[in-house]
Amino acid sequence: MTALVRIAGLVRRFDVSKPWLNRLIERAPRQILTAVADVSLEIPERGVYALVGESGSGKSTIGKIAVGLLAPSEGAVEIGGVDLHRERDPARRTETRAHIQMIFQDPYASLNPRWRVRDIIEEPVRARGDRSEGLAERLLEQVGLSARDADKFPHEFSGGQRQRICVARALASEPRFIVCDEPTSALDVSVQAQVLNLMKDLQERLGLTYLFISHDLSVVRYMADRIGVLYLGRLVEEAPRDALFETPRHPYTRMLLEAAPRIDAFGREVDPPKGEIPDPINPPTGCAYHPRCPFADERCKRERPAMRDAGASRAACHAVEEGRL
Amino acid sequence: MTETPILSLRNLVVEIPTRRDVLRPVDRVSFQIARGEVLGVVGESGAGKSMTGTAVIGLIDPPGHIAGGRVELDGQRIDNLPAEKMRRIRGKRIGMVFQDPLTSLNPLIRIGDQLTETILAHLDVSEAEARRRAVAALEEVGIPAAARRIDSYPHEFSGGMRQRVVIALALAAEPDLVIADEPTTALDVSVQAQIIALLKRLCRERGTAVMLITHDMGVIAEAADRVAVMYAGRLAEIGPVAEVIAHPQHPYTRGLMAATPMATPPGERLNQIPGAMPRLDAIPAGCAFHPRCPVAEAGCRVGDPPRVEECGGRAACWVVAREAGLVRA
Amino acid sequence: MNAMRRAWESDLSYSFRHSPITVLAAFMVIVLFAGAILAPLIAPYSPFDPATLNLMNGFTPPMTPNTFTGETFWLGTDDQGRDMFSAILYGMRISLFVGFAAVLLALVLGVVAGLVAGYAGGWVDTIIMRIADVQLTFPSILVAMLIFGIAKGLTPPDMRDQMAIWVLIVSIGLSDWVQFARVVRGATLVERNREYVQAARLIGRSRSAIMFRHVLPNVTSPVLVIATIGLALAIIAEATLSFLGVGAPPTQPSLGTLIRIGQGYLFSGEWWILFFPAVTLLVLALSVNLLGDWLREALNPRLR
Amino acid sequence: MKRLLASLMLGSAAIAIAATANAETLRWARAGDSLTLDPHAQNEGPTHTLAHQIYEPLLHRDMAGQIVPALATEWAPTEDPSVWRFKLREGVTFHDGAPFTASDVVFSLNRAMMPDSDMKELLASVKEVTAVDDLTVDITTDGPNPILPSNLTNLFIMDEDWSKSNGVEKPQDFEGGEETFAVRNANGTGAYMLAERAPDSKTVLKQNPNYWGKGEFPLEVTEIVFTPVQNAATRVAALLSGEVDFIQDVPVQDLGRVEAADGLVVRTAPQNRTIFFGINVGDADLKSDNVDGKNPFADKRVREAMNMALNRDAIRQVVMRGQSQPTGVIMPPFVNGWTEALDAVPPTDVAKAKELMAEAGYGDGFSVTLNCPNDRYINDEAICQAAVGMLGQIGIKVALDAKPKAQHFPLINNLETDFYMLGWGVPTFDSEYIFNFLVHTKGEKYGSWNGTRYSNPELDKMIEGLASETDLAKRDAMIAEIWSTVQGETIYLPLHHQVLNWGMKTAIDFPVQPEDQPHFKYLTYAK
Amino acid sequence: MLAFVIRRVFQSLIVLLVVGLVAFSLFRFVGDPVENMLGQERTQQDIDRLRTQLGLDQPFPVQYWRFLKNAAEGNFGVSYRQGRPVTDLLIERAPATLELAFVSGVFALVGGIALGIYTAIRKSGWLAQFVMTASLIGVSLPTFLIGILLIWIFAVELGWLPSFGRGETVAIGWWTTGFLTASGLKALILPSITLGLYQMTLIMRLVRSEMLEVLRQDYIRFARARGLSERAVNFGHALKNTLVPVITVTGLQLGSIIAFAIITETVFQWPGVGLLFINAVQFVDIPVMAAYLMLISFMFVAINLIVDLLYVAIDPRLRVDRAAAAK
Repeated sequence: MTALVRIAGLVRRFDVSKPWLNRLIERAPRQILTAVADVSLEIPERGVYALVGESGSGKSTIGKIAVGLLAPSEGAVEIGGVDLHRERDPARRTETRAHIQMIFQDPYASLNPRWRVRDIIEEPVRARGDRSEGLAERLLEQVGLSARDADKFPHEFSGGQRQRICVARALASEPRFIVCDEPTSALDVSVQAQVLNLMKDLQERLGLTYLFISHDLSVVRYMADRIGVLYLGRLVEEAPRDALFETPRHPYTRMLLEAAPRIDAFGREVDPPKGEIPDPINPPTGCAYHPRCPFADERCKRERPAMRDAGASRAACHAVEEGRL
Repeated sequence: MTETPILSLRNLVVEIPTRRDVLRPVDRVSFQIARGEVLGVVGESGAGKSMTGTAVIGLIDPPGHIAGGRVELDGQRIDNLPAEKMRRIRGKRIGMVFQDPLTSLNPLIRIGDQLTETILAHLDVSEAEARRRAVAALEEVGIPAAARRIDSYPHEFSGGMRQRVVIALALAAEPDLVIADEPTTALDVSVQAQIIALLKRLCRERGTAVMLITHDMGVIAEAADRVAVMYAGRLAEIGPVAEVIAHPQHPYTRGLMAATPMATPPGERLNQIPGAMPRLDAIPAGCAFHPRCPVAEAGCRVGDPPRVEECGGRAACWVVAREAGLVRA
Repeated sequence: MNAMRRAWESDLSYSFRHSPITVLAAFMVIVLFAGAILAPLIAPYSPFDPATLNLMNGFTPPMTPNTFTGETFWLGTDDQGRDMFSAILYGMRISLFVGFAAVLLALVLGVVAGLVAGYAGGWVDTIIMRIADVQLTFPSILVAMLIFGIAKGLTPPDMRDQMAIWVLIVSIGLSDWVQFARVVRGATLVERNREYVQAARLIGRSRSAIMFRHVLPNVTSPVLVIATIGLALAIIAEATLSFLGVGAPPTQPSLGTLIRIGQGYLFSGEWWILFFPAVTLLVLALSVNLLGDWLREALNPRLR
Repeated sequence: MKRLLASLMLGSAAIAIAATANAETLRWARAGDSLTLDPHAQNEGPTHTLAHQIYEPLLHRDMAGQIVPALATEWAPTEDPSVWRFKLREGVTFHDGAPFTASDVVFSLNRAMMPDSDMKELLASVKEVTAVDDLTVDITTDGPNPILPSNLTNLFIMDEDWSKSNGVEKPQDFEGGEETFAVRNANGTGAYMLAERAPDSKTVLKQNPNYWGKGEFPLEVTEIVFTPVQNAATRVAALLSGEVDFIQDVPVQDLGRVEAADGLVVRTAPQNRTIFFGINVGDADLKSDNVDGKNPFADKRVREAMNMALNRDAIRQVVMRGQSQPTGVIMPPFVNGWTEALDAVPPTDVAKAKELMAEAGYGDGFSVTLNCPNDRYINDEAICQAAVGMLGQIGIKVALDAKPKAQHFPLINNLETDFYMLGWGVPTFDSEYIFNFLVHTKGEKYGSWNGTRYSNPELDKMIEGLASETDLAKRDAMIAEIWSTVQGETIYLPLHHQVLNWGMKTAIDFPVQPEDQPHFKYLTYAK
Repeated sequence: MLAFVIRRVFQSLIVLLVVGLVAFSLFRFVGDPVENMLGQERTQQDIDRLRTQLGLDQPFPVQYWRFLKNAAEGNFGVSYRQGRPVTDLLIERAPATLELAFVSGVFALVGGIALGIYTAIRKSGWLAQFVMTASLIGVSLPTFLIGILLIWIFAVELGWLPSFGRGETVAIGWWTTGFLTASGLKALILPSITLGLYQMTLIMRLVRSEMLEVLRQDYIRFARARGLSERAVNFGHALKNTLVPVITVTGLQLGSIIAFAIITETVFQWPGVGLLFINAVQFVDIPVMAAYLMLISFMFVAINLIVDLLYVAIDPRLRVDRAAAAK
């Protein structure tokens, strides 16, 4: 299988410094928030790659860079061999852009409330100047809505239905690659199931490639083939689905799996994880997870671990490498 | 055997009159919470779980109001108390924790002042004593260096720490009952685990009962003793948490469990319940769930389903009742 | 038919129908607007044509025959023998024209500035908002006096009467754009981070397409509210400027000019010269303000 | 609400009277303040009014407008007709106690002739001022000047020593923005002494205990509080509410109200000022009209038609509320040269005017702009508006451009208007003053306010001759001849003589002075 | 904090510079001062002499530069009309306007906030509804008409209050005050109401809507849930949060009070800078007009600076050391 999406050495920094005058007077240094640090991954054609992590882990930033909404500070994202940020040929850019779509978290904010559903769905096609008759109706039926809904406004739909419309819009330009940024986290369980099933069906039927971003391990487990775990902008572990859930390598992955509530663990008394996510502007030295890690030693404080193969997985952890874990 | 439950709802009805008709976000809900018990109230958005909690503490925004039934706290009816008496119960006997720790605290007031004002509002102590207790309360919820941090403003805390402060505030006057309305929804997984653990520990130590409102079955499974499932303002099913989750009776609970990815083995399709929760102005007649129910019968469309007690104490469903031989079809 | 039923049943229509004072205000606005627009058809006299005036009709009290000419006027006449009723209709025409045009100018300027500032951000935003700050330093009255000064210096004397109206429009419009710009900028800042805008960016829509096709329709509610209240403000500003003598010329009096003329007769017993234009102005501004107030409440999603 | 107000109104008059203050203090208000206390820095009415209370000229116009002795007791030309001799009053002292002598007069008149003085034009003919003795002064003019005394009525005498010790030997350079001691302080011989002064807001004068005129004048007012109140309605309100006792300019429409108010009275008298329209008769083409290549005003028939179209009586009746004297000449009745025949009001005849217009080839009319002040004369803008309507009836479409005097007058001076309103007062009470400014061809020394572009060299020669004509009879004949030409040519459209309206407490007995100059030393209270 | 102040001061200076340019350059178009200053008997030499004297014959940039330089030294030249240094005039007139603005401001602020709180707390009470509707009349009547009506009722018809001027004033150094005499205080009433009424209605409506907004916030619900009394909730919690946004707008409003004093001072013959300005406009007294505009801008900018600092003092969130991070 060839990789459709290739992310290599991706870094994204945000300057969150105070204005220069404050820095001048208060002698405060520049403050740089590194949202994404040296992330590399590949998504094969027709694959579903999931990124999981808590808030501030940089997963959404990677998604936005992948679709071209944000520029990378370093590194590159290639989709079908084209890097949107470096490609000079406008025709290839336009073509590549048409192959990329995104589904957002909030089904209420992602549809323009003043537009009719037809216009929303057909916009990607019309914007390119292509004809779009009947497209909205066809897509609406494909995502399980009625063709008559094309003339309604978004506020006439429930959250689940809106997310279906978002899916329909994403499909309008016949994309190959869709970034799904927490597509169901705003939905109720019963509706979430509908949308997840739909997305999975479409992925299989249309041969789509997904980058699936979520904080919910159970959703990721349902959707993904391969999962990357992010902590403070870095990939700490990457593994095929079953390997990750059955034999998690990195202590952070273990903690996540342990802390997540379980439906069968009635009255379980867990020892809650220690600490909270550190300030991403001043991340800890060495392994960023070391202050919370029960296995951390001096080396972890000093030296940042690199990604290494560990069984079917890859993990960035000295303890795993040293076999302490 | 029957000790007076700390909280008892009987046929509680909340109505919101609108210009078109009267909405019923809570419709004839009855349940009890024993002293020290954790009752999980679960349901999807619009199920009426938050409104039930708000009704108990008497803070429904007008024009909404309790239109029927009664709320009893430790055997004493409280839904009809005058405003001032109800105020004294809030905070003192019933505490409340809201979903978003960011917006629950007044951003312009030091957390110490928010704590002491709460203590002074309910306990007859000096200001110095109130402050001492405030520090103790912060220490108890695990705020490091509480004596120093007490003069900080809310924005100087992280989300998890803020929710700890909120819990300290809710428990400041040692209430008998805490209503926790989605206390961890806005938090990360690791912090959620901390907060749930904290809440459980504190309430157990004080014998405080908890009404834990959430949409997360996992949280319920781990934290609650009993669980009440709500749908469209009505109680669908109630029972010990292990039984309800492992052997749901009501078709809605069953569907819900089957739709939860956590409960579905990898690679299997999620079960889906067709449609969505009805809006308050369009609740179907008969059993509110019948249009989405896979086992609905003609009768479900007509009459209100039997009450939980009439169906063997678990689910409010015609089919369940019939199968159990409690009613005839 | 269906659309009409839907409109009738909409929240807006409902809150309108159930606020008697708003209905009354709307009724007054319609009556006054109609009076102004149809002035040439309704008005019994043509007050802007001095050749038709008979000075001897001056100061005729309402409904009382003039002592010299024996003519009777509903609302009396002013110092030039102008029929007050006709003068008010025509004056309102000018006031409303100035008001609408000024608001339109402020709206176009402010909305564009606000959209650009909010959407572009960065130094463009800084410059536009600094200009807005400078503008705020000059209250509308000072701005108007300044613009009047320039206009007087730049236009030939015989053009000044025709210019006066446009100068009023420009000066009121210029001093009111900041309101629109601020609100639209604020709304744009919210909207531009919404995911539908990101979705539009994703498919490569241009900045202007996103600003005007996507963002603009979503900031119309606050703009509508400000425009309504701005109309009332513009009408009052016109009156104030005319009172200070830098407004509509006395040969083509607006409501404000009529009041300026009338206030000279406050103590002299010719109360109708002040009273009727003042009441008309009050009712007009009040009705528009009431509508604006209602719109603000009705369109505010947080208040629903 | 209405009933409430009605009952309030009933009660109000009584309260107003109850609020009356100490009768010896006169609270006086008018629209504008004095511009400076330096008596030679500004030649302007309100400035002189205040100065007249503090300073005195050699001779002045009393409340009837008659020239009466002030600091001079006698004056007459000497054998040399170019020298006038003035006998000064004995025993007069300045407010600071210094005695008044001839040297003060010499000093003051010389001061008034300095370049920075605004009064120098009035003394343009003066060659020399000499002190003959302590109480006698000779003024030598550049050739005989029969009307010299009338030029001296506003020339105030300052104390030489006071001026020198305070460094105000020269008049304030007003235009240059100089601030001198004399601007805010005053030391005159007048009946009132300056006690307090805040420009544009409040000035307090106290009676001079050592005034020479004690016994000669009533001097019943012991203190004067002067407040400029610009807004007419506020000014009237202040009078009605009893906050002031005397206002100098009652708007004509409020005369009735003031008159009707208990305890208030309006006193009225014709003013030495005539209001008229000027028209551009001289240019070949007008800028502001719609006629190409021609000047319709150059046609006398058009001017006559316009003169006939103006209904002066209607303006008097309605706009001026009867408070004007319609006229056919641009000269107030006080002026030497005035006759009843000249003053006769031209008949209003729209039909005939239309005929004349048709004859002149303007049967379909034409359009033109009328420039008008809106803050200078009584109801100036309303008069212009009325005229616009009247001229409209004979087909002349007039666009009215009304603006403050500060922007109106330059249009006339710079010949930027073809049709304008102007009012002219004649402080010398002589026709020559009118001819010099309004009739003579516009040039360096003459005709500076002649905006009509009218130029008649013969007439100019006659006007220039008036200054040195000592034979008064012959001079009067010349004046009459010039008037007949002016009237015949209809270069001005006269409207009316203004009428002064002073509003005051009924208890105040005070006639109206034709130059609008109240001298409060004459004021008496009814017992 | 210091950086914040420096930045605001710097921005204020730019604003003042621009205002200076506008003020100075625009007024050159209004009439010709020379024409107004010379009487009816003047010659061409007089005109030329005066033009040179006033520097009006110099090119525009030179005049502006000179103006700026002088303005920086507090020297705005000499009034064409009064022949006195403009600075003296302004200093002499400023107390009247500032006292009027102060009383109006207090009236607007106290009245506006009190009524705003009342109408927000008693949202559906009839009195609150009445006040809300009545307040619309306040914003629908032009200021000059209010002033005239007040004079008519309270001065002319009732004779209770003076119709113009400041009454007796007492000089304390160069400052003259009307606060120390009965007539001075009486004279303040009508103009203050006239000037403050509009601002009061605006502030009231603003306070009301902000308060209603705040009362909907979670922390208010949480405060209620903790059993705090209504009083503590409304005044201890809601009011403080309401005032934060109100302060900004109020600052702008109070700034414009000084400017809107023009109308009130005209109607009431109040001897302040507004009246000075109107007189200056009529006489095309450029130095006074330019100085007035600079003064207004300066006060406006100063008030806003104070408001910004106040804002920081009230809202601890703005005192954070770190700039708000991007999530």
